[in-house]
Amino acid sequence: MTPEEIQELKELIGFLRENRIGEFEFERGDRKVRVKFGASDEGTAPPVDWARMMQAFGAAASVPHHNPPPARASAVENSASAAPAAASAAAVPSEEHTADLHVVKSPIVGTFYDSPSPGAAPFVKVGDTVENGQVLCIVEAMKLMNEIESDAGGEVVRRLVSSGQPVEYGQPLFAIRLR
Amino acid sequence: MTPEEIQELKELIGFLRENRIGEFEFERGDRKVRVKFGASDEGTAPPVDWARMMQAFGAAASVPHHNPPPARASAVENSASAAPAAASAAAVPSEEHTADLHVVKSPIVGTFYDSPSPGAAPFVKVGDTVENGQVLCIVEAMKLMNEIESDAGGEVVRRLVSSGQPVEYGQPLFAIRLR
Amino acid sequence: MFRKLLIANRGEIALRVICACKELGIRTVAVYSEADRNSLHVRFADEAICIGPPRSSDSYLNVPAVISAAEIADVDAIHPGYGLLSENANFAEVCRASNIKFVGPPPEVTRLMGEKEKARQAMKKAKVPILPGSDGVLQSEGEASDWARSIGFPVILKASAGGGGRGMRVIRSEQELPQLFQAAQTEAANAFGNGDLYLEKFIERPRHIEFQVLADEHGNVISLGERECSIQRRHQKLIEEAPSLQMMPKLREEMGKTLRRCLSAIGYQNAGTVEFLMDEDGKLYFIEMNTRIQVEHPVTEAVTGIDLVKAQLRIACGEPLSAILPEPVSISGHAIECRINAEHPEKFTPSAGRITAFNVPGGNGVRVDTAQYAEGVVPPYYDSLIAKLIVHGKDRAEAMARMSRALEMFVVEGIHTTIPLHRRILEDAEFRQGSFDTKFMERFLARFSERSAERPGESERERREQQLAPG
Amino acid sequence: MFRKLLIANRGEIALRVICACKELGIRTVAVYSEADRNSLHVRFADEAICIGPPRSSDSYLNVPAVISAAEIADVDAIHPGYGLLSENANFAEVCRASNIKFVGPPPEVTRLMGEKEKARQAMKKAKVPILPGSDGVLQSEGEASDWARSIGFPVILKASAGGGGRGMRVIRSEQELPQLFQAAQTEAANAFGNGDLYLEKFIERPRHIEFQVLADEHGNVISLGERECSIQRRHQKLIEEAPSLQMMPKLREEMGKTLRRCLSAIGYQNAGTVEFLMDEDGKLYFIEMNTRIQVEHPVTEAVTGIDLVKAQLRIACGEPLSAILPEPVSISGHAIECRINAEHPEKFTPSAGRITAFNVPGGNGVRVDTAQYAEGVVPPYYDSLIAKLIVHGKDRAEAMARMSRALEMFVVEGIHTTIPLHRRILEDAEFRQGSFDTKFMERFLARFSERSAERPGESERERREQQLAPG
Repeated sequence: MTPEEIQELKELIGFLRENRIGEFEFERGDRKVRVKFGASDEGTAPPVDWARMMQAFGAAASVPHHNPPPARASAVENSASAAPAAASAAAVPSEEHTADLHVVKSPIVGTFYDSPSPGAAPFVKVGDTVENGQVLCIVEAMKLMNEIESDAGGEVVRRLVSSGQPVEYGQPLFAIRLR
Repeated sequence: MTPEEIQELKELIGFLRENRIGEFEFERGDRKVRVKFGASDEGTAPPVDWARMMQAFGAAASVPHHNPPPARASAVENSASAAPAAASAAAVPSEEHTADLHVVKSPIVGTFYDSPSPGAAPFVKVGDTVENGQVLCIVEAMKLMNEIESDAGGEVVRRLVSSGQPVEYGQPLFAIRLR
Repeated sequence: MFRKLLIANRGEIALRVICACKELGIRTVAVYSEADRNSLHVRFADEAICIGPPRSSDSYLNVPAVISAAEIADVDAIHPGYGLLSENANFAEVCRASNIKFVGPPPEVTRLMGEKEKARQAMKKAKVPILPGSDGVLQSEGEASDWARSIGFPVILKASAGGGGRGMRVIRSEQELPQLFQAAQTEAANAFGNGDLYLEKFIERPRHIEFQVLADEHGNVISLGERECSIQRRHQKLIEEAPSLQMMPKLREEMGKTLRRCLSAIGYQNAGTVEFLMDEDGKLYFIEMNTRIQVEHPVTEAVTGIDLVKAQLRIACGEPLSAILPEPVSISGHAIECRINAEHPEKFTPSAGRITAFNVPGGNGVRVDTAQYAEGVVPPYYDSLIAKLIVHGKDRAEAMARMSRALEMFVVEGIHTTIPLHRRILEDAEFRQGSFDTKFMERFLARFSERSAERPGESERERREQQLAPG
Repeated sequence: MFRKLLIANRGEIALRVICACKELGIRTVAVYSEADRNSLHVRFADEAICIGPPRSSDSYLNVPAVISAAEIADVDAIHPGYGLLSENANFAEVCRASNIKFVGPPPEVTRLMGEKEKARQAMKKAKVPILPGSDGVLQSEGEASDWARSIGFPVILKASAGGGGRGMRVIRSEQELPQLFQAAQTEAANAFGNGDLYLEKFIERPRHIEFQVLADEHGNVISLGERECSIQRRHQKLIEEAPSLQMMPKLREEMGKTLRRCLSAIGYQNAGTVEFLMDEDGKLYFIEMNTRIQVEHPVTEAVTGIDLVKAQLRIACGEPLSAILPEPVSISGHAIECRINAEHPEKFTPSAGRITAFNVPGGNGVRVDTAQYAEGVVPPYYDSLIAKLIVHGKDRAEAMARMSRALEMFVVEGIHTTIPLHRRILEDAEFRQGSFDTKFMERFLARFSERSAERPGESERERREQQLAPG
């Protein structure tokens, strides 16, 4: 382990102790950490700040299944036209503070449309404020137009697919800054 | 393990103890560390016996190529009679302090004999003091009797194969405590 | 040939179809659930689309999701593999309505074969032998006696409402009949509130024999011989072979002609398997037809040299059998397949998890079909088949020796597999002799528990060996 | 059959022999150097003995160490594999003296075939065609002219003392001869201080064709047809096929008869390979004989269904060919082998090291012979062959399609391999057409560097793809 890693580990363990974690496992790529604390040392257990912890450790962990496996990246590259842009998950704005961002994902496979009909105004634009339950877009599947509602309220900060683009199950569609 | 690694490990363990970790695993690439502390010792922590620990960790490290791969163990098990006891490396006295022990290995494949002829007195016995270059045994290969000389001087503390037993290249024959 | 094809399946069969497509120059589209994101079928397809969460019902069995994926990927055809949607006539109909070629028979034929009694009658009409029995419910002991005499003893009485063995009686002679009829009727009435009985020929030691067929879209049908699938546990096949030791060339040829006539009349298309029971005298009785590629198709591929999945694709493209199989089919050598399941080899409990080491055997006459790999994960949501190990030898003795050494060299760590079970079966005298039947596994497992009781250390050692084996 | 056998080799061929032994019920003893302690041949043999440090000369080529290992392990026989001690007649003699059966021909025959000129004369005597040439040094321009006329143009003049192309002249007609003879003589004299010349038939575009033979210990010999091995770089074969597109059944049969007669006369025993050059007219000329199993033996196994290594062992046990090959040999389908070397696919520099991911292709018609695995190490001490990928298809087109998809699915990480090179060769129009010769790789590599110069990004992308590929 490098000195930096040891430092990280110390911080992690301090954090785990503070939060009275009993066991902890973390894995990313070829790095794995597993910690199990000894039998209870008495004292009160403050609530765990899971959100902070997840942020510390896991940009990846927050939307883990949108990281295409390495091979998919090249497969998509080979077939950029027709394949749904599975790799577009990478477009989730990682440089922004993602903690208060909510990602609306496609619940079905199909074709994404941003407006109710060709030429009509889009359901929502970046900068709009949307309510929980408000229609954000349409995903067409088997000739059916499925309205996709927002599952959170807030400001639309990013639209992640373009109109007419195929989307797969779970593909991020919008990033919304929670109120 | 390198001295640096040992130092790192010491620090790690101290830190884990301080924090009353019960179990710890860390893995990166082909490096793995797993630590599990014994049943809770409330109270003072006796100093860790590093020498002992190194032995536990590093019997393998000291003569790495004599650890048969796992499968060999079963192969040897299946064929205890004829196969040279590759597993006999395990017989290197791990409970003793190996730091000042020198292992004389067989430079050739063949059959080990402890004496110049059947019924004769053995070349050396456990407890004897031997000189560098002194004949320790014979390894017969292709009907030729090859005298094996000691490549160190000291006290013979262990004979690791029995007379008439087949030995492979590099197989430990004697352990000698260096003067 | 198709330009682009979607594989509506996962695991080894999805990869098998991808291999066939690559060899035919067809672009491939994989679909996958969230649990299969790192699967090899996703890895090796040209494109891949996530269609839903892990549960099959929400992903691989979700017809709108699969069709929608096919539409956005703009494919010409869908290969359903086996299981999942492969025998779902509605799915085949939706494919047709969506103008996507379904690689399989028309939905009408799938539907017919899916209704067991209709299928039986269709086969009977075409003179395919079916298990003789009473036409529906027996009105009296006398009628039972008449049927039994015409069918020949032994026969078995079964409760129409029944199941679980209650109301069932094997009758071995005319004299036994009156008493056993009464007993069965009473038992059925007590158990199910309905004493109706029917009667069938009883086969003491049946073998499971099935015929592989190919039918093009121009009315031509060919049989590629049989597979022996009697090594089953709870109706799950464990080991399959081709050819069957019990099959005489004359019977094989006759059955080929019969199936050809029958399936042509039914309008069958694409690959299919006709399953039979074989009685102690070597007579065959139709059970059912599977209207898809089978798990065990590689043993037929090994002994005939025909690539069945490529044949499926070419048939679905409209090619005639005469172009696909220009030469007469001949059976050469002997092939055996072991299904390697992620299960405990003695308790048969599923063993999902991460595979830490995966070393497949290779060399002469050995084929492995798998979508698993070192660091791969066996998800708990799907069936437990992780690999098929197929060997081909000049005769059964060579095939068995080859299978034994291949099993010995197949290393899987991190999960339990049935490899140790297969190794023991391959050492079993009854299996080696080849004169087994569908009750084999019951006898084998009984023998094994006896042996384990005698030598309690053994299975422990085997288990340890398996764990020790390095990658 | 032998009770116990020692394999005096390493890598894939050691594992290949172990597989054959396991299938025949022979116990196996591996020998290994310290560098191979974790090798699969050590892992899968019943016993294993370390015989020396990494360098071959101190371990695998150390005759006393190997024999001593055989003695302490008490084996009946030694299989030498290929390379290493396999064509060392002294080793075979020591085996005989030690009362251990050497699986191969008697040392006398190995020695005869090892002396190229003697082998040529033995073959010539038995009417096997050899490359025609002058009997020794040409005394004059006139003698050269006489020989050239009798052999037929073109011919090539070579310096007796020579090498490196100096003193060499291709002569295409009688008229050219006087001038070129003088030029060659002067050049040879200047270069080597010796102007002696000899003359041989010149083949512009030779193919490398070899015949696989088996001979028992009772004087029976059989030819199993030919292999096409023209895809070579610096005399190292890269891709082998069977059958050769250039071989007419009539010539194959004739050669079979000739070899049978010839090898029977010589007293040949066990497996062997007779190598020929084929000229543009399809005529064959003997080059040399390899008195051992070849790297590329699996392509013959694929098209004949005969297990050559098992045949070797049975022959060495004294079995007659009539028992080993009860049925007439026939060639079915087409097989291709790619040698996967641990080398940079463009620079051909060896690439030793730890393999981090290793996923072998499987499925229909694919065979992999390898002793490598994930986390295995390619030591720098030995040859760079890490795997042989063999495919079998109903014809060459199917075999090529299968090879392409298998190469695509063969994932090796951590070291460089020739997989990307093979993929490119499989896409090459000249290769696909099949009308190549031993100069193919020169032309191919020239074409490739031209293309790379035009599109400099390409090889970079390929390299990146290879690195990206996951396990």
